[in-house]
Amino acid sequence: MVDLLTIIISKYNYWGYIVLMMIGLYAMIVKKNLVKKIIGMSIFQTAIIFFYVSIGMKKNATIPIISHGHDGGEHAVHAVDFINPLPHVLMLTAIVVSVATLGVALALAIKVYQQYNSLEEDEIDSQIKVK
Amino acid sequence: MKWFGFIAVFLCGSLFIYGTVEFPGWGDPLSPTSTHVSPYYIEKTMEDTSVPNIVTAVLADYRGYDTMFETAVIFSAGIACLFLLRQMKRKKTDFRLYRHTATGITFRIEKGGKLPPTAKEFERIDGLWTPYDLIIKTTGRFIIPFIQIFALYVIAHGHHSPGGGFQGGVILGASFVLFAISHDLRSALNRMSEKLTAFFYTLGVYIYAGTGALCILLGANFLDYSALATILFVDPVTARSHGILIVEIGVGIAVMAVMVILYYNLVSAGKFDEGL
Amino acid sequence: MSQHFPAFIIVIPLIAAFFIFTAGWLKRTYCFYIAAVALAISLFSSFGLLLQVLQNKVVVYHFGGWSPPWGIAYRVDYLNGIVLVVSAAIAFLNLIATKKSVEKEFIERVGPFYALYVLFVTGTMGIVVTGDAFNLYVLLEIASLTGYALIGMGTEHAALASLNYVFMGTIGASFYLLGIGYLYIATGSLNMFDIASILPNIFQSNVVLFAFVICLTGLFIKMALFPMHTWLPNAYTYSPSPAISLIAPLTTKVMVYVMIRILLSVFTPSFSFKSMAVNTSFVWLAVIAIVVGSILALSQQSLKRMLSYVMIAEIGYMVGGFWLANRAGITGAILHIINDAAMTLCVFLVAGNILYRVPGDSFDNLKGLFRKMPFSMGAFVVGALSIIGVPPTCGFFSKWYLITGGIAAGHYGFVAALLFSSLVNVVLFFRIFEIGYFEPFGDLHISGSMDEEEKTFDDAPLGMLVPLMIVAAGLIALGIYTDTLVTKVIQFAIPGGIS
Amino acid sequence: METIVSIRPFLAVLVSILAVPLIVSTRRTNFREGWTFFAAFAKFSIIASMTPVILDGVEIEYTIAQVLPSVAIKLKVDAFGMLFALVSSFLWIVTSAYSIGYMRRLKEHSQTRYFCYFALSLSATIGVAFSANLLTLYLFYEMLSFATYPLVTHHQDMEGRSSGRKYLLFIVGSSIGLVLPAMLFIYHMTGTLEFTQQGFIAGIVPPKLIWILVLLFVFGFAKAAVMPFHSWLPAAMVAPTPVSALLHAVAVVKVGVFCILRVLTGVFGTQLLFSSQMDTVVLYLASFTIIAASLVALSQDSLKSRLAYSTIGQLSYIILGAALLSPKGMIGGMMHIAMHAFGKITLFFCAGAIFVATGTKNISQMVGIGKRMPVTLSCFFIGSLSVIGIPPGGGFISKWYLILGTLEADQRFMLFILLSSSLLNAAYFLPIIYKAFFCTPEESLFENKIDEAPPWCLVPLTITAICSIFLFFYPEPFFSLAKIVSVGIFSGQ
Repeated sequence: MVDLLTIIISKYNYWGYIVLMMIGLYAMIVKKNLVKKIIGMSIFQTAIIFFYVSIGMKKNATIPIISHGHDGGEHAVHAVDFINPLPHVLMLTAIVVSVATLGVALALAIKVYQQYNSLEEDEIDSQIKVK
Repeated sequence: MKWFGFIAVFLCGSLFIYGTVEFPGWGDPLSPTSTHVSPYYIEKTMEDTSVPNIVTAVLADYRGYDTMFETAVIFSAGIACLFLLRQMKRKKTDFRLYRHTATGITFRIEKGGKLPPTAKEFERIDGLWTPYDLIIKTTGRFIIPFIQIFALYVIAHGHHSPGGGFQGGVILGASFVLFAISHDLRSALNRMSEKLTAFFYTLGVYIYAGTGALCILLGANFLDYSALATILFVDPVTARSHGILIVEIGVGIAVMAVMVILYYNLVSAGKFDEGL
Repeated sequence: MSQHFPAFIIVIPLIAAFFIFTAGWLKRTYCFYIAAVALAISLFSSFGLLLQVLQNKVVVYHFGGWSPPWGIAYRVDYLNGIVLVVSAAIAFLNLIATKKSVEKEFIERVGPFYALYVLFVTGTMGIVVTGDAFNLYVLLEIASLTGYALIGMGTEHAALASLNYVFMGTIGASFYLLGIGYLYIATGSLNMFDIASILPNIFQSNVVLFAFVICLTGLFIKMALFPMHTWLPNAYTYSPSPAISLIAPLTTKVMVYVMIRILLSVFTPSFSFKSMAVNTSFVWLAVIAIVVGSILALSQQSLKRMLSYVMIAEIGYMVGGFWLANRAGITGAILHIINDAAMTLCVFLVAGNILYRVPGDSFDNLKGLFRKMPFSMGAFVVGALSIIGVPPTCGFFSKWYLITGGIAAGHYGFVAALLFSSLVNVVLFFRIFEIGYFEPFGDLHISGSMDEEEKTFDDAPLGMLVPLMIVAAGLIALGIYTDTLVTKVIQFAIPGGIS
Repeated sequence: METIVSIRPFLAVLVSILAVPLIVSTRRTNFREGWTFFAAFAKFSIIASMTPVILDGVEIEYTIAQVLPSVAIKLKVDAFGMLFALVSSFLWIVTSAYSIGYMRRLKEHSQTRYFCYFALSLSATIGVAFSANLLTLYLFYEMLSFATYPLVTHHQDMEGRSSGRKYLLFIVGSSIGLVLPAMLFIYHMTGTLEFTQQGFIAGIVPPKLIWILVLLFVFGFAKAAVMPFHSWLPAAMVAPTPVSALLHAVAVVKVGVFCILRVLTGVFGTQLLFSSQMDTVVLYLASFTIIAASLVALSQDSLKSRLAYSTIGQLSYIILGAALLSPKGMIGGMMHIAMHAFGKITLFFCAGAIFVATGTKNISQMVGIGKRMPVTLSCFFIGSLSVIGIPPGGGFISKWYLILGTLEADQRFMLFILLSSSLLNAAYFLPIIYKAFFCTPEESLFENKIDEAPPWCLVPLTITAICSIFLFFYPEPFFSLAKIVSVGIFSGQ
């Protein structure tokens, strides 16, 4: 029991991302509205971004900006004092990617709407079947 | 379907949670992530690039190649939207609407009709046109310069504080979007036309990829900014710092322009006429 | 300059994409030529790289001058060297072959189209050449995004199909990203070969297992392995023909390459193939994919849709061959990546040619095509024979390796599935031949004089036919040079431990 | 065995492929057919030029491409391949001439396509004859299947379509479904596919599997039309008669038989067949086919169908000859390839000539036709004699050796089969001729006036008929070739 508790305490960040990711996945699987699906997709991607960012966390460390950088490097820099910069870098990229995907998805959704006058999958399906 | 989806997602989630059991604890300084590659960045960045903001240094230099493709991603998203939505041929309507700027009176001119001689006092509007809201318009005008200044600061100060090309670019883009929202799309297009936007976002990526290509021409590997030292007349480390700045500016321009073009396209469904 | 080839392959098309986009606003006719020059340089560089690889085994290129694992490095070895050449060649040939059709379908969007085209190629080639797991994700997204856009401009329900592709593709790519995240947690590194050097110490870790499963799931979705294939048929059916003859040969095949790369180079065979039970169940999955793909293909009524289902079956070939976990099987899988890419290009180019002349690609529209478009259909026959697996076309030889792999592994289900699929392919393609050849029925003895034959001749323009003929000839050449390919390149691409 | 490397076999294969673009690009019909003749003569002379070498007991090899680690696409000319290649390339010349008469007279459409695919089929046939290994054999076998499809379905009507389907289903289905796995399995077990004199799988493949493999090959090469894989052949008779004549009496079906013989001797080896008792199984399969096909032929009214069923039966003679595993039987089988080819092609030519001249396909409507077309029907008689095996038909020699073979192998039952089949052959051929010539004027359906088919048809069929008789008196070089084969195979015993 105590073990379980320590696991939960030390890993709740991952649990958070999993819950978020599953919400996104649920929306993508179950929802019939295309925009809701797109929202789900966005949540899904954001969850992964959270996951990465939380990997970068380091206890008792500060943001990865060397504040005394202007001194010309007189003070030694210790890795333990700064959190891991790499996940942040990666996630900047991932954020951009998710924005780009979102943009394209929305553009497609607009095209779909122009074509079928609807964003509900059921209605679109029935239109396709009629044709 | 709902229940099936829920059960599937629940099972998947529990599996994932089970998977976290062997993860290192949150913020564990001894985890592999904190001990393998990242310490090098933290300890060497100042030496290598003299950029205090490690994230910026890693973003634009160590993993600069990723970032170039990040720009390319946003560039392709811009083109993709344009490609998908932009309607090149506009339907010509039988009438045009004009509004007298001073009085706010709207005219409807049938096909073949001509404007009164004092044409400069009129502006063309759409069927869905709504008058500007004075408060929003003024507030927008008031805020936008500050946003833009801040954006430029964020781009330029990315070396020393949180910020950089992406963040600054997005903020800069937001200022144009705000302008388009507070006024209307047509006046935004007057300020920042589609071609200008396209020019900007190609310029942005040109700057980035061009810098990289320049490095090849100067005899180093692609994106090895230290090669720029010979033409910037500084030592290689400072050259890296300058190189990072150059590409960050490129990124900023590109991101700004893509944000604007995405907005233009999405909001008017590619017609570029009315919008929000 | 030759040391910069790895950069050229990717960067030249990338920069060209920007130029093309600019040219789209200034003078539209330039777009094509810029794209052609860029892809030609890319093709040339990849050839150069392959030659370098044949000499030095591995070519490494450090971007920004930073050595891995700190910077991003491209690493070209036998495996991706050959895939690279094939992808570059396909992209180039397809560009030339579809010029007319692009002019017809996207009169006003030539600039954006070619920009997206070249960016897609950039992304795909980048995926093949990169040695950094995260960089692969970014490039994957470039390839996917441009792919969504290109498909979305198609006919009928293209936008909806493309949107569904966006959903599935994003889930797939995100799973891959998540898997890389798990690997990053376990190892702290993103470079594939650095990860591979750390992993053996922590093989028993749960995290690595999860990374493995998640990565693989993501890749399976991306490569449309049954039952994650649902996005593919619609997306490929409705997409514009010049785009699909690029996307269909490259996307799924490159994803299979990624799977092979990740499993062989990152997880290493000793982890990937450690349990026979897992291998066998993956092969069974592939068997189901082959059988279901083939059967579903039988029930289709339009050419492109049928070909999409055939492709789903072909994915099964490669995945199954790889998971046979023996030398013949993996050789077959790698060979089939190359061959299938070429075959798919051939048949989809023909579909494009047909759509250039005929209003639709449903079977009703194919009547009398042998008379009308003999050259295109001739190439189609070669492509079809290759897909069926008739010597000396290349499809036969990869099938040969796959089946010998299956026999060697004692997996007769896979062997049976391959034979079954070949037979189904005979039915599929000869049904089309029959329609093109026999219908419309009429008394040819009375009406069929020589003059009339010439009158109905209406094949695609020469600019579309010549590249198609090159591709068709390439299918046979690939078949005849199979052994050279295997002994000079592919056998070195497989790690030594696999017998 | 001495071997020399020469490009000649490859040229022999290639020459008709190279003729295809020439045929396609030529607009004038005379030139187009000129090219066909040119290719046919070139092919025959290349092949004939190799004959003396082969008769000296030398083999000619040529490797086209190395495609798999230990298997190449490779040609090798030996006596057996030579025998088959000589027959088919010579008959191509004759058939080309016949085709011109037939196609022009009937004003068939798409003649260019017809001549192209004919040339392609011949390339494939010669390729099969000269294959040095199983892979090459398979390659040309499939090439032949696909090249003959447009010929079978030449009329492009509903009937052609359904026959085409049946044709492909049997031929391609069995080759992919049965031969390919068997071949792959052998490759997996032995790592080679090269034909040898005594077979190469003895001792490597477990005896139980030999059973399955032999059956896979015998049925898989469905072109040999071993029952129950025979029904494509009658269906394929919708093709124009020259196609039926050359392909479905000589090239295609003989390719099937040739493949079976080649595999039985070159892959399994006579020793292995004998020790695993597979020879008996094949013998009974063949004898069943012989009797059943002859019985069915009796009931056919369409002349071409009757000939088709006759062919099915005669093909199994060849298989039977090989399966006797005796030197004389082998000679008989090999000789029958040549003898039956000349006899049967004459019969088909006659059937075509009758159709061209009168439009009649059915036997019941041929009463009294001998008075109208005496030359054709005389040739038909000669062809029948050869196929039945009555002197002076060439078929007598091959049947003679087959019978000697049964005695040598001590297979009395097979002797009985052969004899009774000959009786059946006589029963389904001779009445046709009898009714054609000897009927009362009232019964006759034709006027008593000579009106033969055009000379382009008539001359070729006369040539083949004369050859048929000629071969009885002078069976060289086929006899020597068959003997070399037989000696090569049985010298080890």
